[in-house]
Order: sequence, then structure tokens, then C-alpha cells
Amino acid sequence: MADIVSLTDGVGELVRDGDVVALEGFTHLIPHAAGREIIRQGRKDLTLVRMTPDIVYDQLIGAGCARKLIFSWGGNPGVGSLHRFRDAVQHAWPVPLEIEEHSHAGMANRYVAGASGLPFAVLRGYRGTDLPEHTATIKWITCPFTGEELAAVPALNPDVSIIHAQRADRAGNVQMWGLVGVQKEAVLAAGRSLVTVEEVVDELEPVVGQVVLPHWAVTAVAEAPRGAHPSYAQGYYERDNDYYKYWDSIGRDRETFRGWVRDEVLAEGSATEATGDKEGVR
Amino acid sequence: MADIVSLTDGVGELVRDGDVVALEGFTHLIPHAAGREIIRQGRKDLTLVRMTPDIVYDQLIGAGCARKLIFSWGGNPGVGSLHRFRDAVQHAWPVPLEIEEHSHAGMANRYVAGASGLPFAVLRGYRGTDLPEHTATIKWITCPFTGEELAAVPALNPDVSIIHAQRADRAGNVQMWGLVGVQKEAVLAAGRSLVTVEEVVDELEPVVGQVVLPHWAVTAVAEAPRGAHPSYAQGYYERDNDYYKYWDSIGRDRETFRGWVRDEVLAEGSATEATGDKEGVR
Amino acid sequence: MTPAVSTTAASGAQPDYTSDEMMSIAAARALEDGKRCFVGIGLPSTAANVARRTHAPGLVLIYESGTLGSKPDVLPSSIGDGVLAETADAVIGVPEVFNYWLQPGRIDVGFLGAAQLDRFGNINTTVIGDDYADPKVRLPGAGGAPEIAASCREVFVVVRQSARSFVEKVDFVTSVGHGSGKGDREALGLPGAGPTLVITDLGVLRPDPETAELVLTQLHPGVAVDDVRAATGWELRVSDELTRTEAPTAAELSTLRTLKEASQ
Amino acid sequence: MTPAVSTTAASGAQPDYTSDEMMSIAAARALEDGKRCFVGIGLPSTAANVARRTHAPGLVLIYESGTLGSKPDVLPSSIGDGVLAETADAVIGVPEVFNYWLQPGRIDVGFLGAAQLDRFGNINTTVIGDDYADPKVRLPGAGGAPEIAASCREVFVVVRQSARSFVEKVDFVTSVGHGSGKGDREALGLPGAGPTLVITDLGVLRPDPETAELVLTQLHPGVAVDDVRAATGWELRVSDELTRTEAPTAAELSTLRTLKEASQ
Repeated sequence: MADIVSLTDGVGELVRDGDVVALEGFTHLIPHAAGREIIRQGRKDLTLVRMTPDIVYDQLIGAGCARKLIFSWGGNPGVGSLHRFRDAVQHAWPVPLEIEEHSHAGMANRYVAGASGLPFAVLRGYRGTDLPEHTATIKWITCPFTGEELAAVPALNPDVSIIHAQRADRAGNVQMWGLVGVQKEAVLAAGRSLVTVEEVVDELEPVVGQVVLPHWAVTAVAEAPRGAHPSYAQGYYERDNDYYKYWDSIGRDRETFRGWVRDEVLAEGSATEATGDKEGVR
Repeated sequence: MADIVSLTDGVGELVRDGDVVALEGFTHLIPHAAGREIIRQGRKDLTLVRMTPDIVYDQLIGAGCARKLIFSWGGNPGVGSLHRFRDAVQHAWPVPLEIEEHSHAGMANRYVAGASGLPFAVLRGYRGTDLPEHTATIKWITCPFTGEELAAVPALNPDVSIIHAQRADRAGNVQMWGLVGVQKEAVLAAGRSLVTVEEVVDELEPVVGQVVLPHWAVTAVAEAPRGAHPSYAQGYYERDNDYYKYWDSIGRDRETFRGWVRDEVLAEGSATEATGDKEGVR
Repeated sequence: MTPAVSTTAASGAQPDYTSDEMMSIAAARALEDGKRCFVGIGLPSTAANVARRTHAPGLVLIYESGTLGSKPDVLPSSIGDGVLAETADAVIGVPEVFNYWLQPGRIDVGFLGAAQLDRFGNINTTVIGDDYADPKVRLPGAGGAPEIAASCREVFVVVRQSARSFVEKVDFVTSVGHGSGKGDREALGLPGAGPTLVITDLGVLRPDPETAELVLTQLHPGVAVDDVRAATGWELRVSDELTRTEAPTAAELSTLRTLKEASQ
Repeated sequence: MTPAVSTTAASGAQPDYTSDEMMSIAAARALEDGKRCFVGIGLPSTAANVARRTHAPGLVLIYESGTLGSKPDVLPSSIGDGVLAETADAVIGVPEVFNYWLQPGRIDVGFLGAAQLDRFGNINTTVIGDDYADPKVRLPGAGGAPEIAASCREVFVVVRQSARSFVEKVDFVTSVGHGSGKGDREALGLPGAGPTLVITDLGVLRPDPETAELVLTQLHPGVAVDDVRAATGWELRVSDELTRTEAPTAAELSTLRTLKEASQ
């Protein structure tokens, strides 16, 4: 049975300094509220894993939470670059950032292997590219039947995976729909998992396209309304495309970014504490 | 765009003597009407592939259509043995039947590899069992990262896969729901595919739990109402448990079985021709 | 060896239940509330559904046909009945059942039947006879069992006991129990604990903690040790702490019979 | 070499469309009706959606976020917009997109952008500069591109042309075009044909059938060969059969602009 907890407690108990942490959500249902909570709790030395480290990881990287990033595409979708990510890679600011770089197909299969309890996955990938030269977690394997050589990538098994979903019931069964990305795999691959949801309800009405994670496959659930903003939660709110553009102006400059952390992330935490809001987010 | 054809034409054009043929459907949506049509058309030397060769393959084997069976569980679910299958294995009647035997996990992964365009799949399986000694398509492979040894099985890529689904639209988009087994994988792994459906409709209303196969991933669609009987089609009709018991009395004896082929399979074909029913089945 | 209970049949009175009913109810009792149970059809499914309706309402039933958390109101007559999908928390494809849910060790109990079972709990459901290519009896085959037996945290076997089915060594190892004894599973790299409980129509056997040999640890009411010995194809050892199964309660029997009737 | 068209700019008159619009429309025209197209965000998505609304209503759009057959009524501003899922024939998980749909070669056209593109159509979206560990510019990385470039039956690249982006040799091969020339893809075992078309804001380049070197085969209206040469970082060859792109029709322009406005 998954515990129903506050976002503060969920992150506090499940995310530890030095952990390998995956926040997943492919454009849709990105766990932004949880990302800000990690910044507020001052986590350090995280190895962050994510196929598309968009602005949620730009924020964590800029705030100095990460020592390493495992990823396949790091940009601000539809806008341009991730300036905090670039600054960390190019100038080690605020701390050096080691990177481990894959393709989407490789990352997706690494999660699949992790969710499947296998040590590695096989794919037709990377052949002829410069990625294997720089990424030690790409090797080659020979088919025992045909002799063909294929790429192999090791399983991803994060210490903790965090995703956002539309709903959970009071037992902690989680329901999401729309684009579901690699969230199921990320949760099943992880040692612990935290699912933030738009709302906890008495009963999960079936929805076309739903993916349901049973309560016994999830460690904790925290209510976090609008917890995917500025990304979106299908059936709840739309993607805030303006915020992605706005982020470009915040992330571009170190001081502006620091101001954002102070004024929007830390202040969000104080506001929450002051009002005793158990969800921990607006 | 999938062609909409009659069952007779679909089987006639897509299933050829000597083919590797998969009929899939895990308890639910078993393509029985297509199986009977293969018997009527007198196909020979087929390599039949199916995780659970239940009575649909007992019929094809008894009718002498098969020279080989690739499978993981051959029984009459909830009833007992498959007598035609046993007779073929134990007494080579009506023709010898070669077998290639796996576990469900192995078969499922062989389809997954086939659907994925990979030559093999990796699983934690078979270890310590007597299966690898008798099944040449089980080998071992070493993880290039951990050194661990795991089982490897080659991809299944049938010449033709046949499944039954609830509905298709006029473009040939296929919709099924309920237990969906390995049908998607079987179709995607195959060179050609035939989907029999309860009905062809103008528009596919979304259904919770649906799996949709786009028209461009399917070769042909044939309307075959009650085409899964005696198995079931969720939303259309229930499993005919009595028929499974009844089958035990038919399959048990060679002459009774021959009578069934003559009276129920061939007669069904004549009735269809006589009435010009384009669906080809009752 | 001082058995803790009388080793002869307790009473000559005819019980008001069958030995199959005792077996199903003993198996049901073994399932703890809240556990995740991978259910084969037949005896295991009956037992799991009785458990869910008696002491274990939170038992999570997983069927290889692709359902997580099925709550059937009648006994399914196949592992793929519609009622299993309609009442499930989640319906998934068959590859996902095996790859995402079984293989990584998420299932507490694998509940299996057997055609032949040996002294170390190895299971045969493939062929009877020494020659695989020319078997005396061709059985259905492996199905999900080899990987259920490998990956579930523990395995319960439910099987009717006879000298024909309980053999010194199975003709074919379809699913590994304890191999040739203690330590074999670890050596093979099988993650689960293997068969920890074998529930028959006569009693219950458990692996000896030292040797992994199946030992009689429990007798159903009215059954004598000699009855079990006679129905065992190897020299059966009896536990020092042999216990006697409590007879089915009226509630258990009525639940079992209601389920069975509803599924006719 | 006798170019089939005038190699200088056709006219001094100011066109009523931008070079980016010409590029999008030229790219849209290249997409045949009924093809399955794996669409990246930005220029490829714009072009694919214009095609679907003009000559190719049966174009099947596949986005790596997990949609097969999306029919968005506005231009998605990311590859994972809700409108893509809501209008799709099927919504699937990301692993399935890559494993079941892309990898086996089911997709006709992979539609990619590039930060750097070289003479043999190799694509760099990883780093600018010689030192991967200490790059001049860190780019977003691979995303789906390496396997799109490997597995689609053919690849169209849409990219603005400049001497900075069109280089002799890319700093980093993120996605293989034609490697170091004809035959390299076969030697590497890459199943698709690779880049068959590079559509820029100046014209169109195609691989030479003999050498796989990208050659200018088509000029957009108002563009001279020397303009393209100046925007190419290698000694650009021009096809003997150079053609001139037809200017955008009013219908094409209006479709493109309506789409773009609706997505503001």
C-alpha cells in the first residue's frame, strides 16, 4: 500500500543526498512541484536521470543539486537552450556537472531493462555515431543465433523515481492518461518511488488510454495540484508555453536565476509552511 | 491501408503451404473462424506458432495442416488434454509433428523481439530446467556490463499472423480491448497479417483499455462475427465453457474428430458458399 | 522422532467435506492478506479466491493472461476469463506480465500445480517417460511455470498426492524447485526461495531447512502418516513437529462451495 | 556542367514570402500522401502539418512522444502537446515508439533538423568544438535522431543554410548520414537509405548517387548558386540538372500562415 504523504515529507523521506534520482514525464506530466521541493530541501550530489532534461533539470542543475546528469536531450522544447545546463557543462557553475549521454532509444531501453529486472537491454542503435566513444555505458553484443552485433546499454535503476500523474485513490493506486512516456518504467525500475498527483480521489473512474500503477508498486503518493506546471496535465490544464519562453530569460543569467530560486522557490516553501498547506505546493 | 476482404480470400491470399503461421489470442479473442478456414482450404506443412495451442490448434493439427508446432502450453484450459496434439506427438497421427517448446516468458519475448526488429531477446528464464537440452532455440548470453549469464531466445517472425479483434473501421484500423495478450506483437512481428473482427464500423468509438493497430500495420481485415467462438470477445459474447468440455469428446477419438471436420468445418464452408455470405462464417 | 500429533487417523467419522475441499481450504489459509499472488488456473485459483473472501480480502491476484489485482465474483474457468479483466486494477499485455511484474521479483507467492513433483520440489508438466522425443504421456508443457518458480519470492504447490505423482525424481524438470538439494537455487542464480509449501489432499509438506528435501509437516484431519507414505514415491520423512490441519470451518466450506457453484 | 536553370537570382522583385516559408513549403511538398513520417519538432513539424493540409491528407504523423497518426488542428509547440495525443489513432509509451515502430523500419520518412550538417549528410546536435569534454557550445544532444537516421527508410533534413552550419566535417557525429561516403551505411549495417533530401532556406541538396556527397539540385526562387556556395562550408557541387523551386502558391502560404497563427 502506497503511503499518502505531503510533498515535503515525500521528498524529505525518499530523496537523499548522493542519490540517483529520475524525474520523468515526456513533455506531459513533468513533476515540477517535486523538482522545486528538492531545491528547497537543498539536496546535493544527485545523479539526475531524465530523457529530456528540460527546464525542470535546468532548475535543479542551476541550484547546485546535481553532480551528474544521465540524459538524451537537454533543451528547452520549442524555445532553445538550457542555459543553466550549458553553464554547468561549459563553466562548471555552480558545481561541475558530469554527463552521461545517450539517445532516446537507449535511455528508454535502459529504463525498460531496469523495470524488467534485467542488467542490460539490446537495441539497434548508436552504430556509426560518436556517442560510444564518449559514453562508457554503450557496448556491443553479439546475437547468439545470427552472429549480428547490436548495441547494449545497462539497466537504469534509480534510487528513487518521481513522476506526476492525474489522480490516485486513497489506497495509492495511481492513474495517468494522455502521453505516458516512460513513467511506468521509471517507477518500476526504481528502488523507491514518489508520485505527485493532481488530486487524491475516492474512486478512479476508468479513462480511455489510462495507465494504472497498483498501490503496491508505488512507495508514496503526494497531492500536488498543478504540480506539473509549466508542463501540463491532460484533463486538468494546458501547457504554459509562455512560461517556457519566460524561462529563457530567467535561466540565461546567473543572478536572475538566483533571484528566481529565492523569490519563487524558497518563497513558495515559506508560504506553504505559513499556511500549513499539507500539499506543500500552491 | 489494410484491405477489407472476406475471410475466404484473406486466408486464401495470405496463408500459404509451408508457412510459419501464428494464430494468437490469450484465452480471449482466439481466431477460431480463421482456423477453420485454414482447414477448409487444406493448407499443409504449416509451422504453427502459438503460446497456448488450445483447441484451435488441436483442430489444425488433427486436420493434418501442421508439420511443426512452436508453443509454450498445449492443453484444453480448464478441461484437460489436447487429444489431437497428443496423438500427433505420441503416434504421428495424421502426420508427424515436430515440436519446439518454450515457456510463456520465452515465447512472449520471442514475439517482442520479432516486433522490435531485433534478432533475439534476453530474459531470466529456463535456468536449471530441462528445456534448453531439448530446445535448440534457447541459448545463453553474457551481460557485457555485469558478466551475468542470461537466457537468449531468437525472434519469432511468422510469415503470417492472424488475430481476432472486436472492431475495425473501413480504413482497416483495428481496435481490441480486454485481455490483449501478445496480439499486437504477433502482428508486428509478421511479414503479413490478417485480422478477423466482430464488425467493421464507420468509426471506432474509444474504449477503456483499447489497443489500436493502425491500418498501415495490418495487411488485411475480414469480418467474422462470432469468429472467436468458443473463446470470447469482450463486449460481444462470453466464453462458451461448455464447448471446451464438448471438445474433449470430439478430440478424444480420431473418427469422431474426422466427423467433426466433415460435418462442422467443411459444411460451414459449403453453407457459406451457398448463401454467398461474404463474411464466410456464421 | 516424536510427532506432535497422533499419526493415525483421528476418527472414523465421515467428515462433511472432501479431501479436495480440505486441500483448497488449506491452500487458501496459507495466503496472507495483502500478498501479491501469481495464480495458475484450477486448484490455485480456487484457493486464492477462497482466501480473498475469507481472511485475506487484500490479497492481490495476478493472472498471466494480463491482469493485476483481479477481484472475480465467480471462479474463473480459465486464466483468461473476461471477469478477470473487468475486475482488475490494471489490464496489461502478456509480455509485460512476465517482464515488468514477474521477472523482477515483485510477486510474493507463485501458486502452481504439478503433474509430477519430486523429493526436492521440482515440477514436471512436460512429459511422462524417459524419452522426451517419444513420451509415454505428453503433458501441456511449461506455460508460465518455469519463470514463476524462479522469480516469485516463494512458491506454493497445490497438488493431489499419489505415489505416481510424488516421485523420487521427475522425468523432466519443467520448473525448478530445490534442484538436487539445498544451495542449488543460489548456485543457479534463481532469486526466489522456491517451493516453501506443498499442499496436497492429504497434508502439507515443507522443505527441510538443512537439506531442502520435502518433509511432511502437517496432516489433514482423518489422514494417517502411513496414508501419506503410501502416496509418496520416495521414503518420506516426517517432521518432529508434525501438526494436524484444523478441519474446514463452516464459513470456509460455504465460501468454497458458493464459489464453485457460481462458476458451474 | 550546364545547369538547367539560370544560376543567378531570377528577379529583383521582393517576394511576398520569407525564405523560411519557402523552406517549410518545399519540405512539405517533399512528403508524399500516405507516407508514415517521424516528425521532429520545429521546422519538420511545421512542414509535415502543411503537407497534411494541402496535398497529403493521408500523411501519417508519428511523434516520439508516443503518438501514431496525430492530426493536430494547430501547430504543436512541443513534440508532446496534448493535441497530438487527443487526435492520434493510437497513443503508446515512449519505449514502444522506438522499439516496435521505429526500429523495425516501419517508418517511411524521418524528418530531422540539425545544428551542423556535413558534406555527407552527417548530423551534429551534440557539441560545437573539437573537445567533447570542453565544448565551445553544448547543444541539446541526440534525442531520437541517431535511431531515426538509422532506421527510417529515408531521411529528410530541414535546416537553415550557412557556412557555419554546413561544414566539411561535423564536430561530432550524432546521427549518421552517409558516413564518409557511398557504401558506408551498408558497411555499418544501417537499414535505411539515410538522408535523401536536404531542404534549406536557399534550395535543396541531394546525395550524389555515385559518391553520396550532398549536391545542390534545386534553387529556391530568387536565390543564386553563388548565394548557396557562400552559405556552404565545403566546395559545393551543383547538379547538372539543377531545377528551380516553384514559388509558394497562395494556398500553401495561407495554410502555413494559418497554422502558425493558430499556434501563437
